[in-house]
Amino acid sequence: VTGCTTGTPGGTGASAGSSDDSTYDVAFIPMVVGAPYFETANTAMQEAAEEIGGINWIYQGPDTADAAKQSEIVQNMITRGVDAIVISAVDGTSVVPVLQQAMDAGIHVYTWDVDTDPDGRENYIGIGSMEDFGAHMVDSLVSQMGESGQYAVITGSLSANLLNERIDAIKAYSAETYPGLDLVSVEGADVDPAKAYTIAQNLLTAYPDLKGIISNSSEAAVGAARAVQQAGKQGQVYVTGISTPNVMKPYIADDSAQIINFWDLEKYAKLAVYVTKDLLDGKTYSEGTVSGYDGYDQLTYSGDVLLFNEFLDFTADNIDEYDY
Amino acid sequence: MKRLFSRYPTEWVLVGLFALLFIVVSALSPSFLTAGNLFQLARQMVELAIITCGMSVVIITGGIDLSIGAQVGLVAVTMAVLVAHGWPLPAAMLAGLLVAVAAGLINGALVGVLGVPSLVATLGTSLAYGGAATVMSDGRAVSSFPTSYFVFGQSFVGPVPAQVFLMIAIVIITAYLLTSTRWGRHVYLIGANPVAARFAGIRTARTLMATYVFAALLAYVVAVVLSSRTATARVDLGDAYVLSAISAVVFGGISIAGGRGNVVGAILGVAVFTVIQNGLGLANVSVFIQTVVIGSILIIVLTGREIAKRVRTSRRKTAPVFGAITTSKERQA
Amino acid sequence: MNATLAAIVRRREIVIAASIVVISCVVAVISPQFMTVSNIRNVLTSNAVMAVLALGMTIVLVPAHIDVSVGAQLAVTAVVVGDIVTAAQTQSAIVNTGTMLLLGVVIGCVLGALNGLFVALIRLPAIIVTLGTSSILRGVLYSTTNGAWTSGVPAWLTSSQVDGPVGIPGVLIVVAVATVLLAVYMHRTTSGRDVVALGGNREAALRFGVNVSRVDFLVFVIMGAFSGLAGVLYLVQMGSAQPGAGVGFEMTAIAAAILGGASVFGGRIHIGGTLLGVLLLGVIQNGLVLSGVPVYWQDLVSGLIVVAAVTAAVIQDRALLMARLNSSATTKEER
Amino acid sequence: MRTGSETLIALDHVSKTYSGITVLRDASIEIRAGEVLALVGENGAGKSTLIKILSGAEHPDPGAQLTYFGQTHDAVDPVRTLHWGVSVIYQDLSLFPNLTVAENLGFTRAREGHGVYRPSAWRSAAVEVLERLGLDFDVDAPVETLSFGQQQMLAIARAVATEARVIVMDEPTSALSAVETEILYRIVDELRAAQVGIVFISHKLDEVFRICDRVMVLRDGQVVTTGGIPDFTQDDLIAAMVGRRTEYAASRVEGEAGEEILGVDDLLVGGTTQGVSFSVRRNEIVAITGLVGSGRTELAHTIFGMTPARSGRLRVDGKEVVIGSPADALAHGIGYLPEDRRLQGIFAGHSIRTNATVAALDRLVDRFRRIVPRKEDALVARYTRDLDIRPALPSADASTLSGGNQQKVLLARWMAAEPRLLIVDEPTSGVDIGAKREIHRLLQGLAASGTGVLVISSELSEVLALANRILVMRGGRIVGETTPGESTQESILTLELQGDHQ
Ligand SMILES: Nc1ncnc2c1ncn2[C@@H]1O[C@H](COP(=O)(O)OP(=O)(O)OP(=O)(O)O)[C@@H](O)[C@H]1O
Ligand SMILES: Nc1ncnc2c1ncn2[C@@H]1O[C@H](COP(=O)(O)OP(=O)(O)OP(=O)(O)O)[C@@H](O)[C@H]1O
Ligand SMILES: [Mg+2]
Ligand SMILES: [Mg+2]
Repeated sequence: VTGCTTGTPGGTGASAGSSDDSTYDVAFIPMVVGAPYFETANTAMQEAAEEIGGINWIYQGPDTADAAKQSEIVQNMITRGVDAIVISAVDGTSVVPVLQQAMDAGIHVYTWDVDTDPDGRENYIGIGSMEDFGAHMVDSLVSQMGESGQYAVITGSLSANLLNERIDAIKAYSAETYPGLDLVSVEGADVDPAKAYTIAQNLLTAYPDLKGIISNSSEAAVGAARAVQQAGKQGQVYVTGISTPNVMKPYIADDSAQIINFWDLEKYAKLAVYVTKDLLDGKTYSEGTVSGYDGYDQLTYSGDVLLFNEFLDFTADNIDEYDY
Repeated sequence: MKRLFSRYPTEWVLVGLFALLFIVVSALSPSFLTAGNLFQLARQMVELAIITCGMSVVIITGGIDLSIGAQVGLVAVTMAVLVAHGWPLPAAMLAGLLVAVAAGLINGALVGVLGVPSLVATLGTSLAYGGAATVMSDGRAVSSFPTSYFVFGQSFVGPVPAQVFLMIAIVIITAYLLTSTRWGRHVYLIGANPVAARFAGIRTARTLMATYVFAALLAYVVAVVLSSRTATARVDLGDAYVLSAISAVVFGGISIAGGRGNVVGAILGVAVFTVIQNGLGLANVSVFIQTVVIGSILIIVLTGREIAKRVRTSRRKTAPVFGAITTSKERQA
Repeated sequence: MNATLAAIVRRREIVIAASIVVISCVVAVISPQFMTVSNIRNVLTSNAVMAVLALGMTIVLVPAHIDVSVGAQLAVTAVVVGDIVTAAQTQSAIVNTGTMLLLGVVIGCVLGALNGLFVALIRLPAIIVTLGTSSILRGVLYSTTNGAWTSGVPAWLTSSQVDGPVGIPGVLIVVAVATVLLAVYMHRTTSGRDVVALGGNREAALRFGVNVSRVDFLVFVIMGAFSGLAGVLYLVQMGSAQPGAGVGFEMTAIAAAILGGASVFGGRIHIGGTLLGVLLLGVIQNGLVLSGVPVYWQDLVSGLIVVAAVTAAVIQDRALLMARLNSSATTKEER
Repeated sequence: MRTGSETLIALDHVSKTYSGITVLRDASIEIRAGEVLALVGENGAGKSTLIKILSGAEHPDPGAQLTYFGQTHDAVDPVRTLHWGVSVIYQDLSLFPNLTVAENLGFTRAREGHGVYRPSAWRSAAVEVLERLGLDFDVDAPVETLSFGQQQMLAIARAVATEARVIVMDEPTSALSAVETEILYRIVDELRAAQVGIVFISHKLDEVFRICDRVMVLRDGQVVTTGGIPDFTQDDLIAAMVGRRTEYAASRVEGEAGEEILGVDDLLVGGTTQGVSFSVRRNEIVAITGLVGSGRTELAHTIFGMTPARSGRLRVDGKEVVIGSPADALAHGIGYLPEDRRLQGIFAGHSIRTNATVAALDRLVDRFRRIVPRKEDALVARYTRDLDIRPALPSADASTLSGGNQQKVLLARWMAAEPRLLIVDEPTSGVDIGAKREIHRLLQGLAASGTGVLVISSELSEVLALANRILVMRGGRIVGETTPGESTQESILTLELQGDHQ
């Protein structure tokens, strides 16, 4: 695997219309603003931009995770003539046409966290492979409930591609690795913890032998843990999966939820800024220098994809160390 | 001129507001007032404007169509799934058209023939249409369209995005239908007083069916433009437009109780919203502040208009004709 | 005797109740868990928030208004009360729960009064005002919290969902009290009659001494109080609150009220119908999961059920009108 | 004039301007205890407006002097006048359709209570009031299920029930038949005896002469004359109202009726078990009369396709037809002028033009189905002229017209549709005497030109003046048929009441 380059050769400050030539205007476009995940990420990114200097980190996204709205924001960024766009795509294909427009306009496009089709961007900075993470989620649950028994998945919006891919990974891995596991149901709760709660309650009722719930979105975990807590089923039903630390602390504390599969979000977010800066500066990566950043020792780099690879599970032991 | 003003007070307020916003936003962001961005702006309006045309007509009849967004998703997903199954594009697009017509007919039949309150009827069908699309696509984005399809949402006539012309044509056609045809007249009168409309020999059921089918056809157009622009079909493709369209409609002076207002006002409403979103976005104002601005403008502008009206007529304390309208609706059997 | 029976059968509530029964029977056949005490209790408690919102909406709909800001009002209340209660970290349960409920109601009233002012004094259409305030409230809430959740709500507050006098969940008692208060207000006070009269004929209400502006204002304050109450119940139920809480709840609340017999054109009041409307939607959601309908099919199925139920209700309304026409002429002839 | 009795209310220098148009000019009115004051004038003269100002529902232009029960006020509102004992029967009735009869009756009195609503108390009070007035309604029925005439009686009952000191009646008898009108007269007499001051607005001059003590004539917003009833003749009043003397010659279309246009066979109306059968022929005016609630309107609704028939057959031009909706009826050349013009007729917020042409749009469109403004304007202009609609401003909002002018707009709607059979339900309700003659003349003209006309009317003089044949209904059935030549008001009334079959 050879080190790869930025999209444009000699790309120092191809700053299309930025007012101050010495700094890069970089637009970070999350799937949705106002979600704790992206807010936390943005805060960390701003910090990193501050640390590095020379980057004006712009945060602008749709108020609902809507692909068309996200495209419009990309368009606005083209108009503003930023130097680069870092995007977490609502879905991998619908923003591609507009991202291509951006690249045509000389703007560098990188994806962070959620990738698009490769022809929509130059580089992708991601957490790790979906298969690995799905497997990790299943393993976490198995570590609690054991290798056999019924479990269910509660996801967010049914039309969220990222979540759907994760479900596929979960299904594939558990079917292959743990034949004793029985996925009784997949339910969708949108981004509404109250709905997730009701659904979790219903699942507990419908499947009295249910032993585990995997959460596939922050809201789902809260709802599931709350349902287990209310039903007093701690120790009988295990809740693991995606969420963020702060909202889950009370549930981890009273054993209504056990493991939150996550990653060090702040660190992961900062990576995006470091990498963006380097790419904009025209730096070329080779295997050796990928992990050139302090503390990032598990980065892997293949083609135009850079992976963070550090999964982090929050459990009763460590969750109090994180505050977001 | 004066007559023109007194006949369309809301529209003129909106034009004024639009101009004012233009100035403010240009000052806030240097990149706003560039030819490129103005075309961009027009392009960003397209889908909402077309949806708003359909919503306007439905709201003028005194109804509402919450399922328009789901229809967009359903049509787009139908076409994409059929293409993925190897259908030729024209056949898939025809099938999408039929699906749209069917969706409109179902809404129209529920509201017009059975007399189900449109709000619940279309909330229900919205779930059902969205659900059907979810079943077809397993909730996934489908990107099976051939590149030839992208002409509908990604092509340009000179520097102008092609769909802008489509939007202009649809707005003109809608305005024409509403103001100059028998159907348009009936649409207004059903909204003003459905009971009297029946007594006047208007085929209310048929007219309402046509209305909901009209809205569905525009949803179809939006589905094509949007899925072509984004090269993808998704269940939730049109969801974001429903509430915005309703806001634009009421902002533009169409009475939610039906019977009054015109589509041009609603489109001006769309323009105002788009300028705010585009301009403030360019000026790097957070979406949430944009939301606050839009909400405030909605209230402030209409409050200003209302107070001005009251000062003008200096009529005190009466609640004109509203009661009469309310009671007439009640007896809609 | 027969007449009273007939009158009962003709009530709007019957159709919705019948729909609930039919769905329940189907689900009960598929899933033995459905007809268990704990499930029924779950269905009731998890719809408490919606019940409170829909009750408030019923009143707003009577004078032909509408309030689409209730979801945002709920979120504001839940977040503010949540922040206060987590900051205060007091211990004694019963008094404090009451205080929090009261606090929620007060916050809700203030938010409702804001809507009410514009509707009653400026006479803007309610849909515009509430669309506007909804955007404003959400925008402000997100901007101030940056989307952060309020969590760590103490157990004394959240536990009142399950605990309660004589084993009845606390939230249900709140719903019951709210229902009774509302019913008494609407059916046993002249002020409540004023609201209904206003919905029947606004102009006449004005002429017969109803203070129309006051009524308009009042219904929005009442709605606000109910949203505030719902906000606290949400907090109690979830143990956390976020600025996105209650998104879309307004539509469900409106739909439930209309299912129950309310009309967007005003003048109709069916408090029991509203509760049944909420229950119907709740049972559908519960039944879909319990009977194992795959998630991708759930929206389709619930959409079809909603359409079927409301159509049945409308057809029954029409039959009722015809029956009344016929019976009135008959009695005249008999005389 | 009976007594030089005490003045209860006096309004002076009352003017009212609606967006530039003056509808009242320096008018004055004086209401005295124990006296019935008639207020007459053409449609749009300003009668209802004066009454709304009296009750405080509308505010006069500055400069008015308002004295109520000896106290002068700058401004009044409905709540206060109601409280002082001013009770108004508005022209639009102002009932609450969604409340029951008992709730409507109790509504005003409840305002004096302590905020507690006791349905049982309201109910028994309502029963008592209705009994006292000799009315029998189901007190638990929602008002929207009552016929228009019944609603009018209810509005009267409500006004009387408040024990007011001044009662204003704005055209209380417009949809009442002879029997109910008698009840009203009796009530008025009782009130007068109880020293209540009464204002009685009516277009029926015989009624004015029968029960009123004093009369005041409004023309174009000004008081033109006022004085004791004995000092006037009907012709004097008419002259004062219209500003000149007019002749009225009811010229019934005599001669042979043509072939049948509408045939009704055994149509079941309402809950009856016996069908209705009759026919209407070309060049013929057939009148249907009966008491309030006798089912005339329901019959018309059934023919017009508004309510489904339970059984029976309809023939149009000898061919059996199925009419499932008013649109079908219109397609078969049947028009219907409804009795409740506010709910079933006028499109509030829409222009006179739009209101008048809605049923005739088919003839106003070009090849591209565009409504041709020129044709539309011409049609409106013609009927504005023929019917003397005021203001003659096609773009004016129809709901701001006076009651009588709204009625004329609706009539224009149906005449413009050029039906072969026109059913008119209380066609002259609320219409002034000049316009009434005009409408009669137009209906006769329609019949003369070959249209079949079916008139539903409670006013026996109208029926006798217009019709070639008279059908009398009772309880949803036709109980008698007669001709003007062989009957009198009394004989028809007897039929209405007793309904013996021939
Ligand atoms: N809200 C309004 N806006 C504009 N004009 C109005 C309004 N209300 C009434 N008018 C006008 O005032 C005039 C007087 O109306 P009013 O109802 O007092 O007449 P009226 O004497 O009661 O007639 P009728 O016998 O037909 O009932 C009419 O020309 C009418 O068009
Ligand atoms: N919309 C309605 N809903 C329910 N009942 C009605 C309705 N309209 C009429 N009725 C009932 O049908 C009966 C016949 O009424 P209809 O209106 O046909 O009588 P009518 O002879 O025209 O009397 P009126 O002079 O009062 O109009 C009445 O007793 C009334 O209670
Ligand atoms: Mg009048
Ligand atoms: Mg009648």
